[in-house]
Amino acid sequence: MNTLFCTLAQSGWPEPMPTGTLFHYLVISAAMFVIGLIGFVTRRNLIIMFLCTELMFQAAGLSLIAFSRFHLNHTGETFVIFVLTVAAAEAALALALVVLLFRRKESLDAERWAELRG
Amino acid sequence: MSGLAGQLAIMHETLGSLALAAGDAAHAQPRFGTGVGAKFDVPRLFGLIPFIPLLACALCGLCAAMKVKTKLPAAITVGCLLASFGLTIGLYAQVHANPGDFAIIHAFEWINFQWGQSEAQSLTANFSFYADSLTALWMLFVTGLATLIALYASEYMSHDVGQGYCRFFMAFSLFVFSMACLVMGDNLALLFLGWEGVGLCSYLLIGYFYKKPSAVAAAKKAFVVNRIGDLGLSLGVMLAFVQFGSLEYAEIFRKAEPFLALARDGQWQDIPWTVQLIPILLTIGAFGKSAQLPLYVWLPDAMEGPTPVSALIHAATMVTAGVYLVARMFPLFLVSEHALTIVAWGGALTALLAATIGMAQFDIKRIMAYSTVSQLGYMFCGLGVMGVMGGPAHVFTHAFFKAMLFLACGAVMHGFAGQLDLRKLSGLGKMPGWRIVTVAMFVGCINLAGVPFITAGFYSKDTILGDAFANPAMVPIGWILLITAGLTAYYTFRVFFRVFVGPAYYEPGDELHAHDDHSHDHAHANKDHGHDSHGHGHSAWQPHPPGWAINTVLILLTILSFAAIVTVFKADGWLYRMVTNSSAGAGIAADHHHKFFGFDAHAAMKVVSGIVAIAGIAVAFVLHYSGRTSAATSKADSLVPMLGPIPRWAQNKWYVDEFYHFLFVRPLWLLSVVFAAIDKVLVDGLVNVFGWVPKALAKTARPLQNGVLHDYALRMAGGVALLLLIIVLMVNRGDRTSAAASIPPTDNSIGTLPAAPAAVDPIAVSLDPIRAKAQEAVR
Amino acid sequence: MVELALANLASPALLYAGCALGAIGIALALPRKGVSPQIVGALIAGAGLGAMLLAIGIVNPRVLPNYHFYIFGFIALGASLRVITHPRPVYAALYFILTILASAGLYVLMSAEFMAFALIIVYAGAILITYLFVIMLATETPTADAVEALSEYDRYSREPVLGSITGLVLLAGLTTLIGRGVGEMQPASIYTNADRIEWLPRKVEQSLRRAGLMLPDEHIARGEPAANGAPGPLLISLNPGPDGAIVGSVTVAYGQAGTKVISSDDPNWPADLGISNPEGVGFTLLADHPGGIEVAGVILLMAMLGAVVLARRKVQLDEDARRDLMARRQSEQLARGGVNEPFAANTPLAPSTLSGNWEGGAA
Amino acid sequence: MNWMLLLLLLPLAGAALVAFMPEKSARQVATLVTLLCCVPFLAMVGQFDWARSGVDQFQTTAVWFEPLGLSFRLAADSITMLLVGLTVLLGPICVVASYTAISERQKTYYAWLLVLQTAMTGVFLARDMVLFYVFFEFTLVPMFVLISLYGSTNRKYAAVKFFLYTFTGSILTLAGLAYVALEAARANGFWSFDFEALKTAARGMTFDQQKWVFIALMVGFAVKVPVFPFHTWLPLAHTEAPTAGSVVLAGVLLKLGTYGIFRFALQFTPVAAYEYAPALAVLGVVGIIYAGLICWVQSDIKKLVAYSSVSHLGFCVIGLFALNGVGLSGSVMYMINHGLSTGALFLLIGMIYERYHTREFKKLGGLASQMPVWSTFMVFFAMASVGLPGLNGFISEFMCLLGTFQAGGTTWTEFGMIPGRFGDASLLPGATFGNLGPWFAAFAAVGMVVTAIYILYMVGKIVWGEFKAPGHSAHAHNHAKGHGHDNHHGAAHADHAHGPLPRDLSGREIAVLVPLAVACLWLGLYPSPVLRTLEEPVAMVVTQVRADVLRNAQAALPADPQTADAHTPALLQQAATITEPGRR
Repeated sequence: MNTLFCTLAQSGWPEPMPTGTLFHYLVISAAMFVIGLIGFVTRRNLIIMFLCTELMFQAAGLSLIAFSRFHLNHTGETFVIFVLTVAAAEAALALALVVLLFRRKESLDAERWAELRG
Repeated sequence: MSGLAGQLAIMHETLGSLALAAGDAAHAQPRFGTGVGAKFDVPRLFGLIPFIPLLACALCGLCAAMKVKTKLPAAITVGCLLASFGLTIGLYAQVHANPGDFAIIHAFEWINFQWGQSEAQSLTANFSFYADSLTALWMLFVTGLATLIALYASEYMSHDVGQGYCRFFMAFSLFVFSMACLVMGDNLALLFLGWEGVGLCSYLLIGYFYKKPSAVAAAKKAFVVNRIGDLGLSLGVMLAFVQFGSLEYAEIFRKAEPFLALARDGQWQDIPWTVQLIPILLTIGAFGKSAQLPLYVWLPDAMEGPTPVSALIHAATMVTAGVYLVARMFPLFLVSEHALTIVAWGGALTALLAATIGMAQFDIKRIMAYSTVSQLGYMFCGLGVMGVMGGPAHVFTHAFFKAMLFLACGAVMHGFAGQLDLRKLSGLGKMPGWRIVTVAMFVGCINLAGVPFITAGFYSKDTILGDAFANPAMVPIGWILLITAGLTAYYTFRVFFRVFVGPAYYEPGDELHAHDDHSHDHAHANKDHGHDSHGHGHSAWQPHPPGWAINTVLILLTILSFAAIVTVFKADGWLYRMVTNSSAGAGIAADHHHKFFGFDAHAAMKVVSGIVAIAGIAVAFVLHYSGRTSAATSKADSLVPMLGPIPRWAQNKWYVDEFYHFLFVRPLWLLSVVFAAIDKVLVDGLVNVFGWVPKALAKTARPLQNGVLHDYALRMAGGVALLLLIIVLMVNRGDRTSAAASIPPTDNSIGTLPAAPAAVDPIAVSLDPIRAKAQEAVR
Repeated sequence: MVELALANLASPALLYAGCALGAIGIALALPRKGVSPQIVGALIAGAGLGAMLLAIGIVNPRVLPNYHFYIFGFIALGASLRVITHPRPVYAALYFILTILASAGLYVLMSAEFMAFALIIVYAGAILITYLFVIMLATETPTADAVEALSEYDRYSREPVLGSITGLVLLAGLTTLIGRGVGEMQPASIYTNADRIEWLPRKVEQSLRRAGLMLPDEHIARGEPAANGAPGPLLISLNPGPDGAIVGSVTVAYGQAGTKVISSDDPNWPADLGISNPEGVGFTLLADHPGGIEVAGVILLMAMLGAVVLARRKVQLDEDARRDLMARRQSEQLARGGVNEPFAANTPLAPSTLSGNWEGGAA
Repeated sequence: MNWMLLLLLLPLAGAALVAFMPEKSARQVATLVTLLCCVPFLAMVGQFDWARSGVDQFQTTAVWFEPLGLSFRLAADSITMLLVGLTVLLGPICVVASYTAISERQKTYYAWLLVLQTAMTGVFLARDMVLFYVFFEFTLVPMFVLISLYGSTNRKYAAVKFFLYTFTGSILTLAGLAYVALEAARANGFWSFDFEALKTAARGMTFDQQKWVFIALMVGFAVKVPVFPFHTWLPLAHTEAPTAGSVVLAGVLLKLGTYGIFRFALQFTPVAAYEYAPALAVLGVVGIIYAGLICWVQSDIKKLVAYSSVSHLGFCVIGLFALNGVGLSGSVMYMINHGLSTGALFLLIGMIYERYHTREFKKLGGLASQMPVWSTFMVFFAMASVGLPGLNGFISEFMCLLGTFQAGGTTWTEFGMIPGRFGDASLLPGATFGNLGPWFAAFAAVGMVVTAIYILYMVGKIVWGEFKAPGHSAHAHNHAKGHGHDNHHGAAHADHAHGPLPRDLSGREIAVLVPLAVACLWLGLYPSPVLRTLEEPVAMVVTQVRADVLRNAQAALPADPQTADAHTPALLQQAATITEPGRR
């Protein structure tokens, strides 16, 4: 604890706004990804499941930005644009499908769509 | 017939032309050698002898295909067989001109295979024919009798014109071809071809009336039992090949020469075991084909076939193939210490057993069948006691009179709608049209019974008996044969006295074989059979006596069976020379001068066996002729109770069939059932278990594929997590193994994975142990 | 050294403890049968996050982010936790917007201003609104007495514990691997793309003018014209310097033929001359990944077409779904004690919000 | 003109043609194509240098995939020629035999049949291991389709079992071959799958390596043959397959196994083959008797014949492992002969099935009276199957047995025969190099009797006896008892003929059977020309095996002969006794 406080003091907090390490952002990203994953795995509402995938996209985007920042170029950011593109496309299609599925079953329960069982 | 006459002429011409040593000629000259002389050439024309019948077979097949509804097949067969017989006489003349020598007629290559330089690396068995006097002897009566019987059959089988007629003559011709191959083949493989070929024809002809289950069963039995014998024969052939490096007689005999020398001196221990085994294996084959104990059971059943077939195949020719084999391979039998003893004892026991069964039968054809078995036993004895001549001589004489007996029986059967029961026929001699049959039957019976001095059968049988008593080791066999001779005389004349003399009486059989089996045939229109005589009940039924063909053949055979006396009358006569000038003459015992109660065995037998025969006939006369008033009963019936169950046992063939069925057929069948069950449950079950393993695995894994997205995702995530965990562990291990200090804790790089432990190509890694092992093994 | 040892020892333990706490928290917070203490769960998860961040701090105390990072991080993760734990899809979507906003904050922290705003516009503005529409479109027909009733599938989540454990393992693995290096972030001013300032002569010109280095009648000079008569290149020679600042020179032409060279050594040289974030992104996007843009365009087009096709599809209610629906309505009727009129097997269903579609007849 | 290539491509092109032709003309096209296949084959026969029958001729090589040394390599020696001849002969027969049997989905059927012919021909012609294996496995696909689409009631199960069983076995074969290829690549420094290269490499392996390669090879081939415990797929597949499928299966597909043994097991791993010959021969002998006895209790005719295949191929296997000239050539002859006679039996049974829709012994009988021509053929081919001399079966069976008998083995003593490794040279002068012996031959020869039992059982049941067929057994029986009106009996039965088929065989069916019958007769009465062509290849194999075994044994021979005691492998003791080929 002592160490922590020492380091906090040394860091010149709150100035001059150090960005922190890549690790920090990646941990946030990983945590967000895992939350999204857990959500996808556990929630049964199709729409929330898609939201969870968006969360995972978001986590990926965060880490891309972090890497972009780390490497001091814009490629990562560019890829976030593509992630956004894919997310948008996915949202459009997936939501259309969700609507279709809902019309079929009058339910959004993913467990009811188990026809593909082996 | 001119052929036969020619044969006789030649025979007379050459009587006594051979120089023989003084003394009792039959066993005067002790000789141990292969009996094979030099090779001489004959025209290849004689190679056609077997193939003319084959041509007949093909033509009959053509007739069958063309649906010929005349007697054309019979004509073809008779003609071809006659031609074959003519050629045989020509061959005989050639052989006769070169006594003791042999000729080889090469027809074409059959098996000719050479895969190396040494002798063991070549296998030669061609369609080549070996001609010496033994061949000529056999071929003379095979083709001669076949011609006659084909003629007989042309009438006998006339119900079947347009039906099985072609089939019959096809098989008949094929039989002659096979028999010719058997007899004439110059190698054991060709002999085997003939051997199995006659078996096939026998099968086809026994099963000729294929709608009768008994005929089918009999045919099958004949084939299978013969196959058991053939198994022994084929093993013998193979052993002979491996022993002597060849399948050809000439070569085998040449190679056996040294062993013969050893055998002459009694040095059995110097003769390899394997050589001594060959004749024993061959004996199995011979016993199968010639219906000897323990493989005789098929022959009586074989009487299901048409009578001409019984006469030709199952009495005169095919069944003597075993005798031929022993005679042909006699040099090999001589080098085996026990083979001839086995032959002799097998023959003697069969002779006795068959005679006892024959005494108790009522079916005359069956009696004849058992007498055939019995007489074949005699023939084997004749060879087994090292008398050489007796066996073939008896074959020769027996061929004529037994064929005649069968043909006479066949005439009866033909005329009385299949009736063969001697209790339902009586006094045929008194009926119109049956005289020739009766005479033929009588002649056959006196031959079979061995009535002294006037019958050929007497002389040949007497030779065997004399040889048996002359051989000190075989005296018990002599006694057995003597008893059998008496029994033979009894049951032979039992038939004669019951059926052909006495009060005239008949009951027609249930149905003619042919009519039974071809009820929809077109033979009803045939004039020979009187269309009106069928289908209107038995009251109007009349027996129809034989026609010209049957009568002619019977007359000819009667003449021939008397004529055969000439060949055996003298102990050193024509037959003796025919036999001894071949490989069968390989060994004649020097010391066979055992006395029969102080008399010369041969001379004594002439008297003793004659007495025995007469006695047997007398008993038959008393029991079955004198005072018999009805067909069904005789004085013998009163004797039956006194003997207890023995007559019943004998009538049931001593239950040998049942015994075999119980001992072999049933267990084998059960074994098959067990095997089938094992195959289904164990062998296939094991395979299915292997099939089930993945199935079961799949079944356990299948719930994983439940179609629920979450579970898939969860498993995917879990998999990723697991992989990650593995990577983490690997990385940690790598950290630990590599110097931890070398990586500063504040390295600016994002943790690169440590290098793989040893960068080598994975195939090399995975295979390295094998390679190392291999190298080790090389070292 | 003591600190280092402690860091080495404590950080993995703390890290993993944080992961575990987070997982426990999520597991608690997820909706399920029985009690689902969402606040407790959220607190535990927050504690876990704190533990993790603490652990990171211990590993390398020299480089700590400022408090904005912690605020945005906590908001982002907290909101995402709510996204997955909130039973109502609408709220989940709204929380997701919050996540987006917090993420955008983090983007800004990392000097990705363009992406931060793009994110807010595209995600919060477009995608999430679509989500909201769909959520409203695809809600079960409300029944008379239970307008606000949650669907069964919203109320109960599936295997929260198993999912959390998987997440725990994954997160632990990820953080372990991530933590193998610290990756300190350099100041954002030294973006390597700064050399592309040459491609922006107008920006240089404006900057120089603003700084008073270029007079209104001056303009950047050009080199010799090419042989075919094309104008020669602009004479700008600027490069990122060692400390991130732009160094180099610009040749300026004035009058008829007069030129002068403005060097970065000039004390008036504008300090803010450089490539801004949107400019950098734009360059990268257009110069380095033009194919990607095409692909993205195609993807979007396809998605649009697909969405149109799918939306126009007419579907019928499944047999089993119809049966379920009927049974449900029947039981509801019974529960209401209303008129006991069971549906005949083949009675068409009462038109619902989507009835037009499932009676359409097209398969 | 590359006739081999034409022989491969012609059926394939025919299959494509059939696929695009109207349903009606499928069979005509297939017939034409299969008949046309005779042309390239006859051309090959004409061009083949029979004086050098052991040498691969018409060598054709096209690079396929250079880095791995794969090549499209074809060639033919006399054994290949014989087996290809069998395939070409059976091709049109199968097609023509299916005219009436297959009425639905004809295009698929004939197309696959043609593809199958290509695959089978390819197996025999291939001289590149991978090519061989591709063809070898590819035979399964058409056969699978034929069984599973056109079979009887239980066809799916049979097809799957056939496919999986043989495929599983072949995978081990592939492993063995791949290992050999790897060894060859190690030795040569480059990849090559050429048979000759592989053979050289494989023969250079140690006994330990050879052992495992041999076992791996044998598993696949033994399943294919099938050797005794691996046979259960065969009766099932045969019973369920359509007639032509059974014919091809019995005629050619089973021969792939024996051919594989001959080409690979014996030539690649001679020492192991020699060492394990007794084990394999025991399996062969057990199979002969065991399967033969099982035949006897079958209730289905086709199953009986199927089991008889197992029994018959036991002879083939022991002949192969006799490892001497007579045995090997007998085996090769057996491959041909079994294809002819058993194929014909399947055809005959198929003809019955088409007429009476049953194959049960219980429901059939006495067909001789109704179908004399059929019965004639039946008896003929049954006899060929029994191994009657004068017909083809005998030659091969006898040679297999004789070869086995000759093949060393078995010590003979005064006290009896003790199965041992080598015979006493003085006692059996005609014994050749080999590891079997009289005992094996003696037990195998028992199969002759067993064969007779079950074949005659079959013939007796269905050919002879009172006519009996589904639906009119009682009728026939009554009439047989009567007297007067029986003339119409035969005519009445004509009405019972099913469909377009006449009561007895049609001209087409006779035309199908006659070539087989002629071939049976020819090979039975005049096999000499065929045997001659086998002399050289067989001698080559034997020489190789012998040389390898001796080399191996001598290499392992201890320096001090005194140390050679009971623990010394039998091989060593033999090495001391062998001095020259053949006559020892």
